[in-house]
Amino acid sequence: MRILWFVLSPLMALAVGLFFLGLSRRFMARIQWRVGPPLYQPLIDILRQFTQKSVSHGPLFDLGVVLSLASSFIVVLFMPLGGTAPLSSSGGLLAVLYLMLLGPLGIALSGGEAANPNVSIGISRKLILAVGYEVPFLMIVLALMTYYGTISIGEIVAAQRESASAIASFPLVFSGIAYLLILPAMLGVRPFEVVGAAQEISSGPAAEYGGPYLALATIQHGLTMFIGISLFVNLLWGGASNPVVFFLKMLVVFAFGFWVNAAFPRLRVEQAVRYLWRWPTLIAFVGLILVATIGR
Amino acid sequence: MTNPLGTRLDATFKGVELRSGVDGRLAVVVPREAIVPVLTFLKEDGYDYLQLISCVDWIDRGEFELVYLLSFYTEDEVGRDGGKQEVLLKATVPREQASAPTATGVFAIAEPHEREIHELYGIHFEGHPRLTPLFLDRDYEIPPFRKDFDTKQYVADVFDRVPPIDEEG
Amino acid sequence: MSLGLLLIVAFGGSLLTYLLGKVSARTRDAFAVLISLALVVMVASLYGKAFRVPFYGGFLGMPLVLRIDGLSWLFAIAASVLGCLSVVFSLGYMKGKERTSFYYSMLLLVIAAMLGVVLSGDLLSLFIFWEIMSWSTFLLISYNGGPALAAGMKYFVMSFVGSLAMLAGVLTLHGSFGTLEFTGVAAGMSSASPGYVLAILVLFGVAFGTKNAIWPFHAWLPPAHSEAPSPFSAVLSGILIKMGVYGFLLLMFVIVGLRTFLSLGVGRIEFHTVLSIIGAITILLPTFIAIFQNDAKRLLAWSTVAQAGYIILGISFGTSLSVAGGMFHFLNHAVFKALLFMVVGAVEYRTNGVRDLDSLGGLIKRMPVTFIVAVIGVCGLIGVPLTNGFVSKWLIYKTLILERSPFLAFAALFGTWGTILYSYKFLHNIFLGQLPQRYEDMERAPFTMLLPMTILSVVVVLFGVLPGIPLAVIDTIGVSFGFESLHVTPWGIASDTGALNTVNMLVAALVGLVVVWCVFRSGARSVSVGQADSYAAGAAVPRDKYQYSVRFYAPLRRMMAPYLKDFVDSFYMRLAGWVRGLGDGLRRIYTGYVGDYVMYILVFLAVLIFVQIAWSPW
Amino acid sequence: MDRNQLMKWIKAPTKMAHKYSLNAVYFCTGCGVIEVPPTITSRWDAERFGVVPTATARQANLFLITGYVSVKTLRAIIRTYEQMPEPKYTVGFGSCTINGGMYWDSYNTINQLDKYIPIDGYIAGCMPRPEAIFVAVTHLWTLIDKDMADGYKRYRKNYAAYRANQEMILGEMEWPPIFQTEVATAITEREG
Amino acid sequence: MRELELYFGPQHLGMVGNFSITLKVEGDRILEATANPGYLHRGFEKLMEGRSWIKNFPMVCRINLVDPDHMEMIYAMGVEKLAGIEVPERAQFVRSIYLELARVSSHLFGLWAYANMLGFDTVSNWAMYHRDLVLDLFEELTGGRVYHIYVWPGGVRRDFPEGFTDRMVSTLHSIGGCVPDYDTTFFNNKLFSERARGVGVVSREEALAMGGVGQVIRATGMKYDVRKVDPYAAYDRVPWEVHTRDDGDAYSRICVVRDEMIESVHMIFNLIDAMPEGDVYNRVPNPLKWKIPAGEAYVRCESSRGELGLYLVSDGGEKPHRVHFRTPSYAHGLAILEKTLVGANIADVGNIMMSMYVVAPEIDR
Repeated sequence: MRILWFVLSPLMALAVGLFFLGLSRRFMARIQWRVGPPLYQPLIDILRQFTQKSVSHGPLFDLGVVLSLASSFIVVLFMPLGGTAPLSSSGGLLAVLYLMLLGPLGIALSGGEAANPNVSIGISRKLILAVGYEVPFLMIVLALMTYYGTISIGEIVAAQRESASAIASFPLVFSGIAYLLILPAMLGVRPFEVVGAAQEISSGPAAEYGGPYLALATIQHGLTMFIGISLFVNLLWGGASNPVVFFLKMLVVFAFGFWVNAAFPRLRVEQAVRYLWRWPTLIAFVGLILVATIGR
Repeated sequence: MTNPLGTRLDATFKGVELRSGVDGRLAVVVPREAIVPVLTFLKEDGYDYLQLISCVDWIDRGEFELVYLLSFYTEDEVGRDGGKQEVLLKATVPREQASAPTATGVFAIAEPHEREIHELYGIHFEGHPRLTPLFLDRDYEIPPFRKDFDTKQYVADVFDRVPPIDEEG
Repeated sequence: MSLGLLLIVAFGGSLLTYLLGKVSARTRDAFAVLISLALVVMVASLYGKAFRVPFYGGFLGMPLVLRIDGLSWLFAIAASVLGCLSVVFSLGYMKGKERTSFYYSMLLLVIAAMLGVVLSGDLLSLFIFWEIMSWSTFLLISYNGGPALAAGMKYFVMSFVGSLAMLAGVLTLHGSFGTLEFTGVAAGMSSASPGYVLAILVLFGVAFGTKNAIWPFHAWLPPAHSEAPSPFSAVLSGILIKMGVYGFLLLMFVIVGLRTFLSLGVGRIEFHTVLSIIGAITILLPTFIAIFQNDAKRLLAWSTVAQAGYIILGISFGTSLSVAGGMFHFLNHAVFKALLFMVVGAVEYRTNGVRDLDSLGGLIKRMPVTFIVAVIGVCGLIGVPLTNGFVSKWLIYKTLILERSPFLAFAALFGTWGTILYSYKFLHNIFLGQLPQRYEDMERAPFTMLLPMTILSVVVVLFGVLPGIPLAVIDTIGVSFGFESLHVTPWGIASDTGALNTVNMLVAALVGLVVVWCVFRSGARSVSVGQADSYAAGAAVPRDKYQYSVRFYAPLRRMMAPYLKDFVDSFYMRLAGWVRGLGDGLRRIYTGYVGDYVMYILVFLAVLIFVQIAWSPW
Repeated sequence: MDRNQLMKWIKAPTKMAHKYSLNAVYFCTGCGVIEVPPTITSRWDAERFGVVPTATARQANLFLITGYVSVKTLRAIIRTYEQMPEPKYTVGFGSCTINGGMYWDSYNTINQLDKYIPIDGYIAGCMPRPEAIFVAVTHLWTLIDKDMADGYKRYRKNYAAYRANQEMILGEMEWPPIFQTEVATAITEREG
Repeated sequence: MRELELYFGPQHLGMVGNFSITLKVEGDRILEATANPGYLHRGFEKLMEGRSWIKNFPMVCRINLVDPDHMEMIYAMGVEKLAGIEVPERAQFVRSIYLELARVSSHLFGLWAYANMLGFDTVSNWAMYHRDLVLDLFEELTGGRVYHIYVWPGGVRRDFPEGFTDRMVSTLHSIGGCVPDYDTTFFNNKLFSERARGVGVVSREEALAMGGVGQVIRATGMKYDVRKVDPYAAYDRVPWEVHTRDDGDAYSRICVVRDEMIESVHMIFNLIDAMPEGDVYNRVPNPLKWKIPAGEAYVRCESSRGELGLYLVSDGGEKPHRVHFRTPSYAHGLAILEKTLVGANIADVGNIMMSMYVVAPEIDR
């Protein structure tokens, strides 16, 4: 069974991630009084990019983007997607926290070799934004781990199945709200779309990517969405007993996290960080204090 | 000319020639050297808005005519009828060794205008901070806005001479 | 293998190196390498042994004792290996510099003194070796003169304060128990009053904390690290300041004892919690100061302060996992920080001493191997999975979370995010981006530099994939302290509340990388282009002017700068008048001749003896 | 999707992907660009057909050269075109790219764009309406289907001639030739 | 210390039009900005010297693609002044309505560009859609979507077609009905105002010293509008207001644009009500052999971005001797923008530039 999930969960993440990408374009189009592209448009784009003959700036340029995508897939292996996680006993949520940063880091290393300041500015923004949302995010995750007394995602899911899901229980409801508030920043959608700001720094880290590189970066973007949302479903919404329910739950969270994309302009990076360090941090902090003092 | 401004200009500067204006403007012709002092005088007199610096190539007379259009910012709804006349300042520059003093010290906006005239007419502005190319990428032997620059000939000489790509070859 | 012989070889080697330098530079170099290698072999042969031998019969009526056990072996092997690598690295780095004989002999002296510190079995010999270590360190820090001298002076002053505190502690202990041997003192401590133990802890804590540069005694470290010669910075940051950690471990778990240590406190404030909080502060503040440094070595120096915070947090939290994590992190930090300092050294060597992060860039094109080892070192520093830093940090986090200290865990985890920021800045500003024209025909780093760096980077990955190797050693030390065993497996930790299995991760990573790589290669082949063919909005790339590295984190800096004043340092600087007066006076003493320095050391020891005799009532 | 389309997808997925994912490089070369925003926004919504603007040339495969090309712009156009990954398609927009149009006698605009870079198709008119852009896109689909949108191959094949023409107008260019001509010929022969 | 030179344009998503700014950057602050125009230079003024007076009409509108109608108007005004041609009263009204429609369309384009700069796709899509509705009106009136060539010396080409006013009013009403939507999503959006307030501040003194016009100085509280100061067409026949803001930042400028758009629509309604019956066209001599007496003229009007001037010299021949346009973006794009960008954040380049509504072809000509 575990071997099966080894193959199944990356595929599911790939499919759902690309579906989310297509859905987000469609979703935006409808708000903007447009028809929008077909849902499978990202697939066409990726196929097209794969067959384009791009340029490479060096071995690291290739390796970084591969590393980024591979690490995203590995993170997926830590997630129970309505079943058991293939890598459930390999470091738990702490390892996930670390592996999640390998994605941007791979892109950063790869983009660094391109010798393009737009890329560097994008990466600097990405890291700053990450410091912004990591403050509340770490508080949320720590509150969860302290509350349930484990660092394993599987056990957190199991514990929620026994009682209520975390977002419906008393001290953790704060963490849930804070997570929803930072979700757009983690997904990188507007108003937090400072990293790939096309009108400011020419799509930032992706500025030198074309062809297969861009395809991989696009897939990685889809997986980032998938991971951000599935973490919420697993940690705070009790996971699911089968992949279908899991997918439906993800869809709801996606809609919630994505509607702001259409309704706000892009912020400057320090404004974004200032926002993230204000309300979401405060709420997450309250949650953490409650968990640390009251406990289970 | 019974214009008070004109009288004062006449009294202050030598060689100032007043002409009947262009639709209500006071046209002042000054020698090349007096451009900056007269502009300074006019700016202190309330003409704080340099609308345009233009240049006309009178090839028959063998000279360029620099034209400074001066106006003033007003919130008055009938600014023109308030009694204040707008000024059109003219100075001539010979076509050979064309140069003129820069007005950037008086009006900041003169900078791009003079750069443009330098590029398109080849008039050198003494003391201009950056007379670098503004619009053009190629070097032209005759500055393109001079009347003796024939664009049709130029196009035939340069662009039309580029051969089409022989797809078979 | 006799411990005495080991020390004689170490100290004698140092002296002989200096003398050989008068004869021939090449012989001296070979001899220095040989000595340091011999030390490694000798220390390695002591693995698993535990015994004590009297070294010198009656120094003021007190026997000087040497001893070895798991703890001292761990530190001794780290010191000797790093020392050896640093000597090898120096071969290239010091080429063409002046006073090289002095440098090598001092470097070996520092190594010998460190070995003496960890091998000494009583507090008096510990103190003597400690002083030799401090003084020779000072001489090496101020080796370059100029700002280095000022940095050395700062180090000296703070070290002096630490030494005084330690001396007071030693004398107090002697007065109370009449012996300075560890076992004897430990026996006495178990029956002492808590207030007395606390006082001793604070006295020694000042000494060890100063050496280890924990907040608020860190002020000497950044200038000292950045001004010292790079190979010595590696030793300094990698192992020398970790002598403070050794001291803490010795004090807490050998002399005071685990149970006493954990129950110590005033009212509800527990001493070890206070120390943990100091550790957490030591993580957070320096990390965010490091982000905004422009000098590569100063950045690493601040990072050293921050990483020392992890170690202190780990060992003072006092659970079996956290102490193991702390000790493991000490080992890891020694490896990757030495590696990173060597990387800077190699860059400095090839660019004629440029280590300003704002003016480098693109060196990956010229120093690819150096870049690869730098990436590995940085990954270890961040704690990327499958490098050694991950395992030690994981141990610390896990125990912090499970012991319900989420705020300390937050500090540790958030510190890691800061680490990512400055690590990437370090990598990017040196190696990535556009290559300046003046470095376009630079050569690779020489072999004597690449070798130590490569060895260290292999260790980083090895300990990351198979953490069981060092953890087995550390576990036995932990057990000897009285902790329960960790259930170490070759690939991590087996536990009910979240296990660690690095081999699983390795397999997943390899499979993932291979699959993604295959997918990637199945796409259209790309064309290799140089750096000049880059997107520049339709224009050609401007040479030398297409690199974003100055004020890399400018938005963050604007937000955080007001809160990141190093107020501890400014506090010390308020004492500047006094310190400078003292420093000026001392500088006049330093004539630059080794003989004089040796004489000063002897004079100091004489003063020590006098003090001992004069205060004999204790 | 009708059966015909499905068969095409099965037979030549690459070609179909190129057809339905035309990402245009965003470069307002001339006044034709005024009709690009309406094309990509609500009224005409080119994203239905996969036509979206991209930020940099690296990510694009369609180059809409929207109108007259001054000498300064030509430099940027060549740079941008050469940075696009192959296969890439160019569409000349408006009469100015065909023969200079209204600016046939201007001293600063080149008259025939296809002397300098290969063009796969032209849209006539001044200003072409958004509908014309769609006609061009559908026409480009046909060309791709028939392998006739081969501008990038022609560029590689005749690179020496193109480069010579470019240097005639621009003088010395700041970047070296992107193809060694022999190499380019060899690649062309190998791939057919 | 390594300098960073960042190119903002021409091939840049943040650049509307073919224009380039070279930024010298330290961190994310701009130390020095150099405008680099000329990508669209066609030498219009030279080309017009080679074409007869009437043939220049198709030419002149192409100088500015977002607002070609004011270009036609200014040229027609110049020719009329030199040749001494009277314009019938009804034609003045028709011209005013036509120009105000053009202003609405141009401002909507500016709104598109500005919202696009901030990544606000939703609003930019709406604005572009509404602009298209206005373009439909133009198409019905003149036959062209973008370039209309409707204003003619001596009047306009043709009168309004049957029922055109009703359709125009209903279209404008439907756009006006969306103003509350724009307000809630855009102008009153807290994040938007955070992004735009205090950015790109141009003080009144700076603006006046560097020849600023239009929204740039109206956003500093200066009530300067050529339609009031030097009225032309039928602007002095109906009541209307000049809208100003006081802060001089990007937010004020874009709000001035919004207010002006609404004012224009009101003005159109007033003009329709006051419009007299009569001819819209006075005959001019045979345009192919038309000689205009020697002389010179400077005329000006208020285009959608500020004061637009034309200096026209005739030597008595069939062709103009010298044509020189004084375009609003010239001062804004070359002088004020360079000054304002110094010290700004690199994230705000497009923001500042499009709040001044710099249109590149106007600068290059």
